[in-house]
Amino acid sequence: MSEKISRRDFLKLTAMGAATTAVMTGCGPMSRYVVRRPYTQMPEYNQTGESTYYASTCRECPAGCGIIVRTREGRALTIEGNPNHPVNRGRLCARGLTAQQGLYNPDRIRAPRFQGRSNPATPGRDLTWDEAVQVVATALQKPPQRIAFLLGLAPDHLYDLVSELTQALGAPPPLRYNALAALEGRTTLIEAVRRLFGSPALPYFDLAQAEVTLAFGADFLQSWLSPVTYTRAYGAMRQGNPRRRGELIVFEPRQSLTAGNADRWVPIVPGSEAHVVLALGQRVAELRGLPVPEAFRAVRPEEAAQVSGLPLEQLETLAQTFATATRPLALVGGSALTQPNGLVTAQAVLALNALVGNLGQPGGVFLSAAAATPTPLAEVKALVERMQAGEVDVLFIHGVNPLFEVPAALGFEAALARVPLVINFAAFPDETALKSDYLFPDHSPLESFGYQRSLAGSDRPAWSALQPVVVPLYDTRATVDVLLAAAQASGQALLPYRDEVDFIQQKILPLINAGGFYTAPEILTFWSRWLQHGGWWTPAAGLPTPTLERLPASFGTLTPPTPPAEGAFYLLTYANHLGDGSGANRPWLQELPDAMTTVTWNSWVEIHPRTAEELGLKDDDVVRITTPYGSVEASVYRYPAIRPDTLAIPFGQGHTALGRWAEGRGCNPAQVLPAGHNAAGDLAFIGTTATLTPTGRRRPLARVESKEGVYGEH
Amino acid sequence: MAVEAKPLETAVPLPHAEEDPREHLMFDPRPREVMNRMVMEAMTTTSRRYWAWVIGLALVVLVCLLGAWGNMILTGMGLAGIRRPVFWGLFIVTFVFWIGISHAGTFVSAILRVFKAEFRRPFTRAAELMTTFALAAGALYPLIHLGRVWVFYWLIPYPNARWLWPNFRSPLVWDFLAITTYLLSSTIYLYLPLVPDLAMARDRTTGWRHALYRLLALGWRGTEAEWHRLRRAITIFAFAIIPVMFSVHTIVSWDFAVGVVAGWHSTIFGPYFIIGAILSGVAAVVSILFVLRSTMLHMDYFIRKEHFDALGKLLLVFSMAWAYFFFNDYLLTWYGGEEAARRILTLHATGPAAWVWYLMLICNVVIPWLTLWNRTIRRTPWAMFIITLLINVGMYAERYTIIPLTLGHQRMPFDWGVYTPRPTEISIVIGTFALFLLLYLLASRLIPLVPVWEVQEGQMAHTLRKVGKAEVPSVTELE
Amino acid sequence: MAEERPAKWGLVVDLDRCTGCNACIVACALENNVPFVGEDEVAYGRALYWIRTQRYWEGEYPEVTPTFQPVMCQQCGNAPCEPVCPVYASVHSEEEQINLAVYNRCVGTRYCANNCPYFARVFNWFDYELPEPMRSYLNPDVTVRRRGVMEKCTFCVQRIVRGRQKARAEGRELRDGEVQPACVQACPAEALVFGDLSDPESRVSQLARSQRRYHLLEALGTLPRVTYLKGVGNHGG
Amino acid sequence: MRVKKSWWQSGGIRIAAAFVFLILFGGAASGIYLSQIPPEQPIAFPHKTHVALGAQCAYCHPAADWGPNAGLPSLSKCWGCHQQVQKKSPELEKLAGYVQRNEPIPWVPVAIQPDFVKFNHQPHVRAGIACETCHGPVSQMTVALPQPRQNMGWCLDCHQRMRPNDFVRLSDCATCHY
Repeated sequence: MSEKISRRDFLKLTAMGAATTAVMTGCGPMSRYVVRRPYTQMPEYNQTGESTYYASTCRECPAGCGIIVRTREGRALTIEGNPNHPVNRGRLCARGLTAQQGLYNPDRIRAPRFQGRSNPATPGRDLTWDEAVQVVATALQKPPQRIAFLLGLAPDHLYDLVSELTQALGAPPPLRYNALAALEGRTTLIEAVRRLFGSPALPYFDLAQAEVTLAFGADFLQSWLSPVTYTRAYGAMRQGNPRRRGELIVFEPRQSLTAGNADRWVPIVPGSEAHVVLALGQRVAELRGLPVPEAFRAVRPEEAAQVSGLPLEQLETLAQTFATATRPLALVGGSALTQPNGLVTAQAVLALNALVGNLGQPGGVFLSAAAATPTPLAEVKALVERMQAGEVDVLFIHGVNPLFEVPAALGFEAALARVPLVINFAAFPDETALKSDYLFPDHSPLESFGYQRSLAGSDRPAWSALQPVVVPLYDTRATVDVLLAAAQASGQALLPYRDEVDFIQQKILPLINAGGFYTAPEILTFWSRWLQHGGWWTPAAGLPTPTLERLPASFGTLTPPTPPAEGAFYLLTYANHLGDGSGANRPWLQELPDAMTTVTWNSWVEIHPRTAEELGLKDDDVVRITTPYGSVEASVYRYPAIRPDTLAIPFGQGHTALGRWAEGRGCNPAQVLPAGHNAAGDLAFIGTTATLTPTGRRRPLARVESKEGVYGEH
Repeated sequence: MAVEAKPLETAVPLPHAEEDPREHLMFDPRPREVMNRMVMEAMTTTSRRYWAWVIGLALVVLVCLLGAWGNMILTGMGLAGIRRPVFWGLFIVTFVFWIGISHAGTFVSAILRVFKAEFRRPFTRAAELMTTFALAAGALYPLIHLGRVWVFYWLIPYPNARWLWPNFRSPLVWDFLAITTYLLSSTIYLYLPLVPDLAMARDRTTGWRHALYRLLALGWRGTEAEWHRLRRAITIFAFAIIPVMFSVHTIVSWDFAVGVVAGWHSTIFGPYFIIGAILSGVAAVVSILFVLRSTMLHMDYFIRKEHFDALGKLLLVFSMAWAYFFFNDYLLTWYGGEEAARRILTLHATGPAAWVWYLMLICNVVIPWLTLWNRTIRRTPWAMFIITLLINVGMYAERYTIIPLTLGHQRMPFDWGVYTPRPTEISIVIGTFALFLLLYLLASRLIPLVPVWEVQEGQMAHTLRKVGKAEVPSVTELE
Repeated sequence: MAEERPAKWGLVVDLDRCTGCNACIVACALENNVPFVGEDEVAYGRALYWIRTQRYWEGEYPEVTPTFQPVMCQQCGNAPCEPVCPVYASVHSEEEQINLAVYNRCVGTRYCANNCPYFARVFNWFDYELPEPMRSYLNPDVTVRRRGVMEKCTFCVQRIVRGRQKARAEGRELRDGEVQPACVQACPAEALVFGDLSDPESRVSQLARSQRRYHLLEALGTLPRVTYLKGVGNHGG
Repeated sequence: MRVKKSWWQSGGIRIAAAFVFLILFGGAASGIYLSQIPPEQPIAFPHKTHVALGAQCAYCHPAADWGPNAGLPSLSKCWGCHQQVQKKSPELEKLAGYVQRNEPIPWVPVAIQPDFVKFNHQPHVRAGIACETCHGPVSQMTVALPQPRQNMGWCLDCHQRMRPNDFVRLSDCATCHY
């Protein structure tokens, strides 16, 4: 914790004996009385028996929803949405609601630690933070080109600091990787926006006011960009529009939660999205009486119909629906982007929006206020190659678990072993942490300061603030503080910040006069309001309007998907409520039934019932899924809403570390994903084919639904 | 003793035309003292095998019942296989089963007494003992199945510091009251006819037995006035206990029938349960009589083929009555056409656990109907033993069908669930069977199992009279 | 102090908005100290969800679509669970017009659960211990139930009571929307709306008069306080 | 003739029975007694003295005015007065010790309700109920003493007597249990 804070005696509290001590009816003297330890000094904001609420930002996924944490006597109780926050307006998803199970997780790393990684015989030992800072300081003195930082998508303030640090050192800029972003093809989308509209920002789609929406692969109700924002918008689209109930049509090989809620689900061949969009674009332009842009002519409608398996008549109906709609909108993400044609699809969908003229219109497309900075897989691949080649002396890891999230085919594990010094700031003993030399645990998000400024779901310029809601439980320290202390200890005047809070205050200083819904004469007052409101944003909605100067003549080369060989299937993976898998150690997320299958606590492989019947597979039969890159085992779930030539495995399970609730459950599809990438450098796994072998074993899935009641089977 | 001669009525079991009337107990009198000694011998003789059984059963009770139950209290009801939505399982099934069995004593003893069925005489006590012990075993279940048995006393209406009373709208409270009433009255009803026999035993024993019987015999001397009062008391109780008996199983059936559960919500459940209870009770009496006859001294004198024969006929009648009510219940539910209820009927007959349903029908209807019409089978004790055991298996299956198999498939198919009994509850069920047998075994050596005075009274009333050359059985009605 | 009007709390579930994302389940569980039970117990139907989303399928591939319906205690006006409880642990609150689950009175006959046509009730099969320091997040406003006790959705009665006490302390009536159960508060699609049905102007009353309204198992005459609004068209229901 | 005594009339048996009875009875009695004695407190806080000096209850337990728990005073509140009023006493030295170590005082509240009773001070204080009504004559106590028989009937009795017209609400289970 930063010095400034301890001086102010911030949140100096001792928990009053667990309020939930069971005092039983008519029990003897032993259980009758409990010891209570009152505060030594009552904080002025605290009222005994009343909850204290802190505004902060959710870090369970990169969306950056505003939260309000209810605390009582120094304990974080429940997480509620921040009703004023522009991203989520008081609403939250299942992941954000379980944040306190991360804070109070019994498996957290409780102190800085050295692990004998290279030699298993060397016992690990706990360190003091002084030693830890010294280790980091020494590491920072390595040749700058041989230092590498690998960060997650949250928090942004750490990324900003590390960017400044690497710049000051002359080291390569930090990489940011997150499986969620990789699975939804976020860099592809950003790259498409850059190519068409000139700035590398994430688009913001005004779904709430759209009247006919085509979604290509974007599972915006569960994982895409900012699920709470878009779920809220979905509700408004359905019932909040006084003119009509919005219509949603989803193109996906496997029915996601979004497609499940759509009016129409179009199960097209994986990899054929670009063909469909281009063909649709041609017809839409024709129907709207516009000249068909050159780029849309790359494919003939018949060809698109043939490649995608979507009959021409249907294509025509869809084009008519879209072209005649008052407020049409097209979204793209996920399986439509993470494929060789991904960049074409992304550009074509954005251009389709431009075609119907919804750029900057209500129910149309906008650009996010802040630049988004995820790193494409290609750069991670480059890092792996450098590591493999012994060009990296020290690797800093924060907020990402590459051994779990990065496709195993990339060879991260082998490369990691070749890095002499790996320093991991993980809060949990995840797979990567166990293979690191040093663990310098960061605070849990609910104990941290920080900010998120890349808010894909915000309809206005906004920064979202993080603040500690409880005193850190363990001997952990903010990574920013560790880096700043190390930078000072290394003797070079690298960064002009005293500590984390000072750094954040300096970063938000420009916001004082940026037209937010509050302002202040000086930074301390501004700071207190920043913490009070959980961030800063403008009073009125408003985002940059993308401008399309000129469409390129071509969106890129188009490769039609190759049908799987006899006995092979397309393989998909997707993020459900477990997201990138870092939530797998929250027991309530594990206990939460998957929205589509109602399975809990495990992985499954979705197979169309017809296919399963042909293969003689029953529910709960364990099958082995093999791709050229590896194989995994999972129980069969006969899923009625998937293409018969496709298999799907949810992402997020299959941990070999990460504590008692995550370990040894299910399988990790990253083990079977290819390391290939598309033109934007993003992971391209759609089109991967896999074979399926029954193992002869059965492992019943813990499903909440009654198989008999829902599917009529005994 | 006032005796009035009356011609024989057809209601009295007539000796079969071809057989010697002396095969009948009532026409095969022995001197009073001989008979007393026979009963005393039966009661006081214990073999090594007897003690092995007692010790074995006691161990089973200790481990399977008390051990498993204690463990379940400390750990939680989850040790039983019950789950959402099947919140009641084997415990309630066995509860209903025992309460059903407990109808035997009252039926055999009170109803047959009221209707003056003479064949009842030698085994009324055996049946009454069954009633009491089955109730004792059954009454454990409402406790066993409580999630928090340590606060069971909240079910008892008594003024308390919480200002709270039980909810008299709840059938469980009716249950509680009905079962306690029945337990109390059936115990008294067991005890009253026992008094003269206890006095008989008192006069023929020494030591602790003497002390015990002296205490229990309440100073019975056998004066005319005492007999008079005893007879009146027994008659009053015999009449009074019949409605109690009917009420008990009706109320047990209301536990189910008043609910909204599809398949339970049936107005015919009251009589349906009563008939089922009597069927299983009478069947259990036959089973027990067979065991008594083949293990206890002199019992083959008291319990004869004629008794199996008579009870067999009763069983056939009740099996038919049960089938009638079953059909009634089934038809009305099916005809009512409520989707959920119909689905349950289909499921019972075709679901994965349909074998339980067929087992019920085979044991309760097919087997009795195919066998019990036959006199030879009725008069073969071991055959009757097997048939009656099967009838009780069938009745157990009936309760299993009604409870877990119905609960698992209610109105929301998403939440259906299949119940599988788990070791703990099976062990507890076995434990209560052992408890019942243990109590019975102990009681068989503690109290005269045959109501000697009733048999003697009957034998006095039955005589063979010579009419011309033929000997004609006749009976005098005792006042 | 103004004389208080007893409320008639009601919930509206707009199935056209509901996406089936299940955020309500987690919000509810963590507000109400609902324990998690682990894989084997969930598989055996012993999860303690107070609210769960019933997902059925409609149609055949490729026109197949799931239907989502969150089901929680319907807080029946004429509740089948109430008369059968022998100890008044399942009892109607005259004040709030909801069905209470009085944990400390429950003896665990589970009769109420059998008799609930909505399967809204769950049972504590065991004591579900939380490892340290996880107990720290337990909500002190809600009793932690021990083994052998039934529990169910209470419309977050602790929030209702606290809201009322707060309003009373300030000498005013409760405002519409001031009290929200955890599920309503979290619902990202704003499919859940909670409020006082006895106030014809409240948002929940207005929605409950919608033409799309229906009640679950209406024919049983349980008078649920939860109103569902049908999904529109063939889909999204 | 000498009448043979039964086994249950023998002296040994009777004495043994008496012992069993005594042990059970004694156990029950001492259990009841033990559950009624006040627990040991870290500091023998003299409520008597403080009340006599004119301290109001709400000075140290102010939360009763606004919330469910009356609360225990923080160490700084105790020390706020006692660093001025330095009377030598062994109990005050204990307090000074806690202050020096900056360690919370492990008080053992005696007026507690079980976990499933959600008592709220605020409405009671607002209704003008004096603290002594429930907490007993604190002005005559050193450490606070548990008040016996504060059970549900006691709550209901008071609710019925004080607010007969509002008894439906005040006897609603959800008033105290959720």
